[in-house]
Amino acid sequence: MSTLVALPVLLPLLAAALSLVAGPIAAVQRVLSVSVLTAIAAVAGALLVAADRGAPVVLRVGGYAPPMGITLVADRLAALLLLVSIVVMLGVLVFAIGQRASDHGPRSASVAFHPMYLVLSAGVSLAYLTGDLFNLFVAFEVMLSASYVLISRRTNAPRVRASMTYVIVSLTSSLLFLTMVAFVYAATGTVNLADLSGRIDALPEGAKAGLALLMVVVFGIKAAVVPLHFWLPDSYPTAPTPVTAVFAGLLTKVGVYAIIRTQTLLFGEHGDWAFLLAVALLTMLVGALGAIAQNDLNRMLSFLLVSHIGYMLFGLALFTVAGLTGVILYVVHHIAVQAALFLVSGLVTRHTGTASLRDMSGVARTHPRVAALFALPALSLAGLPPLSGFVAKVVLLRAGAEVATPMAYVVTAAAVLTSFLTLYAMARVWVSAFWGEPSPPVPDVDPTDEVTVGTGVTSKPMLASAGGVVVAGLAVAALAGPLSTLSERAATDLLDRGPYRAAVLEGSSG
Amino acid sequence: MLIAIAALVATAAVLPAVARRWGRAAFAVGSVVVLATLGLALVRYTAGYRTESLAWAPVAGLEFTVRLDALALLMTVLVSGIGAVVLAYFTRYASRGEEGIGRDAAVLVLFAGAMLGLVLADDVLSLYLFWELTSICSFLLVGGNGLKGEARRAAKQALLVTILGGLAMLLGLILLGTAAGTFRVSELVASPPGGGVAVAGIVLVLVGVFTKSAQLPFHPWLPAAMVAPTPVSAYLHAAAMVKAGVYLVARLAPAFAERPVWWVPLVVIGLATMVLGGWRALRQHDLKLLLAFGTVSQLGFLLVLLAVGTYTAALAGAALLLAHGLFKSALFLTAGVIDTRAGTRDVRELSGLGRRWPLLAACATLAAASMAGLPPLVGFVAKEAAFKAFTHADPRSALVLVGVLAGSVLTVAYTLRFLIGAFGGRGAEPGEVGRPGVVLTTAVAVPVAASVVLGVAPGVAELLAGDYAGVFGAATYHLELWHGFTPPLLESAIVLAAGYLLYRRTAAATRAGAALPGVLDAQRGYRAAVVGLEALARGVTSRLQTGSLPAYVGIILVTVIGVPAVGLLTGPIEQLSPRAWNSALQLPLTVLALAAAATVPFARRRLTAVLLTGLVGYAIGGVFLVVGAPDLALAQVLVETLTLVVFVFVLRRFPPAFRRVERESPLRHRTRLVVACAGGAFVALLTLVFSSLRERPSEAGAAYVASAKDEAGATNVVNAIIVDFRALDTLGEITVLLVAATGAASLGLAARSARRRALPTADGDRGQREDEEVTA
Amino acid sequence: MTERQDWEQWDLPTEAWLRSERGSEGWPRSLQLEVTVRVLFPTVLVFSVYLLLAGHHAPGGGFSGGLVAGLAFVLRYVAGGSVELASAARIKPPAVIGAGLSVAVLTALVPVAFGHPVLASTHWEWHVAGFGDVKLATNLFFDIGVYLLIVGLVLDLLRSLGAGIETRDLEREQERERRRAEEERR
Amino acid sequence: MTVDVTTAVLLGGLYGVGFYLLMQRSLMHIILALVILGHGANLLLQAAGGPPGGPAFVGIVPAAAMSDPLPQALALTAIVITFGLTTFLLALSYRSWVLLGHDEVQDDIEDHRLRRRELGEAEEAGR
Repeated sequence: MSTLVALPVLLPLLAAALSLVAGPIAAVQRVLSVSVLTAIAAVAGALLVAADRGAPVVLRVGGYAPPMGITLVADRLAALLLLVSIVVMLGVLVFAIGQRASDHGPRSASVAFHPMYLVLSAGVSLAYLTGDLFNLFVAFEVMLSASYVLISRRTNAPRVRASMTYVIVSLTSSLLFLTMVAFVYAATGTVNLADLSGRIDALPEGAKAGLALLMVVVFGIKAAVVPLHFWLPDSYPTAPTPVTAVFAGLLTKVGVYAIIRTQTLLFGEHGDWAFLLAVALLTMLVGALGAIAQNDLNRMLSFLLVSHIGYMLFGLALFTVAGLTGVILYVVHHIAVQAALFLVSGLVTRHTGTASLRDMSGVARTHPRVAALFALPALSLAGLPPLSGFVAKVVLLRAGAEVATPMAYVVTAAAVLTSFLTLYAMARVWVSAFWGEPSPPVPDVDPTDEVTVGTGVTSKPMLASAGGVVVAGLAVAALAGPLSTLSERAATDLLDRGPYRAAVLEGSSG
Repeated sequence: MLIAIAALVATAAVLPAVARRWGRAAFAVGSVVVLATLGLALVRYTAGYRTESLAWAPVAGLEFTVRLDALALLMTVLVSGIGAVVLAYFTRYASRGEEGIGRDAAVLVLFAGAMLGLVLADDVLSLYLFWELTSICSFLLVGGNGLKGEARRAAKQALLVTILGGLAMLLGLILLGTAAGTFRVSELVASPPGGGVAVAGIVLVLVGVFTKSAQLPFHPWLPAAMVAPTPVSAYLHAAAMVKAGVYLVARLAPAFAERPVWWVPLVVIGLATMVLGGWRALRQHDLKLLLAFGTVSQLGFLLVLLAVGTYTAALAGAALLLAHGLFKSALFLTAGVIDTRAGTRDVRELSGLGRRWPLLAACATLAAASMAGLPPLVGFVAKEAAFKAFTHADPRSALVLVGVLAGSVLTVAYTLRFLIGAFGGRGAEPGEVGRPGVVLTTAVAVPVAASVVLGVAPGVAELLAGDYAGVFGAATYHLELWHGFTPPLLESAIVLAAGYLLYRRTAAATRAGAALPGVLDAQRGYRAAVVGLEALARGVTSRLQTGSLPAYVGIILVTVIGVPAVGLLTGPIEQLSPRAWNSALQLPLTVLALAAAATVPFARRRLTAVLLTGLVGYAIGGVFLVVGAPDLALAQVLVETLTLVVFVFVLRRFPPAFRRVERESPLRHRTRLVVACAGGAFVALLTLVFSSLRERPSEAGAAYVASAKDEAGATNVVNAIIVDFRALDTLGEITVLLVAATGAASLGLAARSARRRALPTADGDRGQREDEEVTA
Repeated sequence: MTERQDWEQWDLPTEAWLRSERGSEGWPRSLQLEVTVRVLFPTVLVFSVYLLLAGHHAPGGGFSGGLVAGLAFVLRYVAGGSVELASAARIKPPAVIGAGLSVAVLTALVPVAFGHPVLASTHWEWHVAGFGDVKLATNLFFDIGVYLLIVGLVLDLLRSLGAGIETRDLEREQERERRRAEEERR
Repeated sequence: MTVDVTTAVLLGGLYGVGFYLLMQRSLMHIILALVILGHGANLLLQAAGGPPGGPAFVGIVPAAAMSDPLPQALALTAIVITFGLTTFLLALSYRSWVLLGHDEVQDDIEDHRLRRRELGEAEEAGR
């Protein structure tokens, strides 16, 4: 059983390596990527079942007990997020394959895309599963380095500028992460999370608070928390559609996951929750206002992404079982919905030839299916019932009301307001882009950018995979019952810390 | 009853397909299904059916609990009964082969399902769910095919206003539910929470009520929504959806009617809206707008009646709820007939329709009579009860009564305006007018007939209305056509007379009204709010989102330095007693590294800067060697060398010197300097602080030393860690190298492929060529 | 004043500091350098393998070994350009990199087949008469993967950033970009 | 296990210079900043192990006198990762040079457009 924990990391790496050895042969690459991701999704499902039945599934890599060896831990939270992430990655992969096939012909292959995508999935998996702070750093680097290559492929002038912003900010955050790891090691002499969890308790208050905030801030850069978010709307929107979708869906969530994991496991009730509440408030509102100010569809979605990170911080900052349940549900919902929105936005821009809301019109008339695919996740993001965003939002609002402090009330109200602002932005998109007389497609203005904009053709795989990701979001709502009880159990684990520590430190290997 | 909701949703899902196949028959199908739900409700109610539950997400408190009591059945009669009539009407209202039949039919039936869910829900969250669903249906129906700009704006306004209210209500309900410890409406009403939270909750719920039921100052969305097809207006914006707010007030009144925070806003806003809506209705030329403002006015009236929580007022409210649904839908449907068959609905252009369509005119007159409160119609019965409810000696009732009477006078006046405007006149050229047809006339006649029946036999209405009002106390009043010569009868007579007079003086009144200040124009308020929101968004975003990477990095650094520093200061900092150095050899290396690093910013040539940085690297390598880390030193030196090589590769293409930057503002430069110095000092300090926290050497480190030889078969412990104990790190690390190499290749070789692409190619497949190129 | 100017200009470029290929048909070759490097090349490679194998007991290991080997290829490239490099290594660098990672991942997975955890290692010792003790640890294979990958990395960098950039005619490239931008504006 | 002052000063200096260069517009400065910060972080990681001792070779140095091997291994990993990413960033800067004709980090165009509209031309000109 425990070997399974390593597979989501090792299989994609092996596949990426083999893909490089084999060279760019379309069929090989596609079969390899799709089958590996499918296999991992199955593994993640099995892990989730196992973790939910009993204790977290723990693998002591190399058979070395902590704190010597690295442990991989699939508890309920990690396994759940892994499953959702991989399913969404699979959907985006099919979209990318379809897009390439319809742009360049079915046999065209790219050297970098598939290996990098696989490496990205390995990095994401490792980030979820690892039980070691330094290994988490490595996981971030694996994930980010692959993302650098993905975002800077097929560069033209705007893209190279955007990827520059992205790469530089991410590298800065990585170095700060490394610095933070060094501080942690200096203070405690270990990098194993379960081991740390006990040792940090013994530190004096000031040092604990300093470390806790340092971790929030360092991971906050990746999670795009206000005021560390500025890079995101400047870099995501220009990337090719599948890349933006998977970045928006997953990478920020990995940052959020790191915040959740470290704050709950390492600091517990000592965390600085009032500070986080304030940050959550700012993140929600600044992001939502930013979205309203935009004219570019993708930029608007990017700002909304920032805004909704605030919800996740909100739930964490409440630091109750209900709050964390809400966060977990929200993350699950948001991974699927945000990725779906960017995919559909990609379809829209293909048809209209522009991402500018002022220049597009009447898509609902010309492409009703695309319009329907947009409407569902858009309403879900705005938290309208009966979609997934609604379920997650209700749990969060209830948790906020239960905490019953003035600050919690304020942020709860802000969450409702953010929901409205999101709807406002979405309604504007719908009215200006989807309704109205269809506008003629804007001709492809950038000859160097041969991939995303204005080719006008949407192949079946693209539509189907975008639809699949949308359905994944709907499934979150349909399965809200079991999902929410599962999230509640996961949230209880997070607050308890005991099972995790016991499983890692005392559990037998193998 | 859950099955009824599900059936409607399922029907909605198949109707587009039905419409593609059989056209307008889709409406008929919908009508039958909606009617069936009414039958089901009646059967179930008489069979003593009460509640039913379906869990969705129990952790979230989400479950579908339906409860069929008198109030719910009353609403169901409205929703399903009028829904069926409207859908039947739509079969002829829509032209054959018209685009959008499937969409309209589906959304209308979906709306019926949502509305049914709303009135049946006994769970606050599912109530909210259906509440918002009706808003979305309204958005889609008002917007239609989205081709008309006016329709788009109206749809957006209706959506934004009602959803904003809905969200406020959600928050309010959650506050109330959390305070009460239950999310069941019935339990909430049975044991309402108290305290400040409950006050906030009630206010928020009322915001939802006011937006949904188009009360001041949110009401403009309702007249704007009149761009929708008339059956939609009749159903959503007269009979059903706008009643949601009224319904919620009726539902919660037993719990909160005693509290001023509940009844004061409801009565004040309700009366103000009743008067203002009536006033505005009097000034309209468009029949639909006239009716829309009339609806606004009547909704205010209903809120007042249902808010105060006395038996008579509740009885009157419930009866008027029914009466209004019946007469207003009939009048809207009439307006629809006029619009489609006569080509206009402007009272200044209409003439002589009364003689052309006597049957329709008769029906409309009866409906209008009900609206004005004439016997023997249900409207009269309800209004009598309403007057009775406030004909008391206490000043509060008197004040309310004055408002209600004023509103009723206006109602009579605009009713006359409607009736005479639509059907009066001699009719100059009647030849151009088509026939209403049997279906349309019947659809108008059905609610009118119901109005008459309920007027003649008010006991039928009281079956439900009285049952509902019973929660406020014992029955002290009954709905009757004839109570004898009572004060309410006198009041009715005065209202009718005054209304007639006002109608005759409409022109003068309108002129007087024109002098009202524009501040009262709520539509302008909506526009100002939207413009203000957008301006706020742009203002905030343009100030924060500077687009400058150095600024972003600066902000990140300041946050990373500042925030943890504050955290650190929350606890005492222990005395630090560090050694000056561990090995004297460190000193020259440190000086070298610092000197080289500090010179880098001053370098004018790129190569100089790179070489200086390289020097820093070698010096650090030296430090590693001195402090007992030979492996690290070796790797550092080798990596530094290779880094220099790569730098030189790339630098070949850059001009040798850095571009001379124009003098930047001293402030900016100083800020940068301060941030950098603070950052450096912070890192140095934190290193000392954190490292002083640990007393003993790392246990993990000792464990590696102890087991390196036996477990990993290596005496070089660092190497053992890298290839064995922590090989997973290494695996990740070489993956990064793989990625870096692949990325560098795709970037470095992109220029070459770009050139190939620019050349004309035989097969024209540019992408494929590029990829071959990159692999080669 | 003059002093300040001196400080500002202390390292302004005065001469071209890198040999350029521009305007010539190929790399300006230096026979002396080429021959020296060719002689040095195998020696350095052998040293790199020593570092790889000795890593268990002395400073070194897959990284250092791989880097040293890589630097050997750098020398070949600097001495003779891409032509010289091509004669030293004929295989595609991405394949070498991929092979390196494959070896490492397989080393991680193989123990699973024997019922051990992922990345578990064992080691054996034999006594070979006349030669001494021979030790073999399975984690050596992991190190070999690292070594391969690093060599591949350096080769790939020489290909993309070394040869890829040098033979490009940058001016023409930029001229075309500029023209394209102008066309767009019109 | 307090770190000695000399190392702390060196770290402070490296981070300070790194931070300063990081906030520049020239891409080359930013890359050098990341390299210098990388040196700083690796040194910090190594120093986090505690006071130095002999090299960590079993059988050559007594276990008690060894320097902590774990942070060395971590630093080694970090060195290589930093190197890989630096090369990638260099390639990206080359690409940026080819496409944009300069190696300065420019402001985002959309942000700029919004700012110009909102805050007026005057302020932009004053910058």
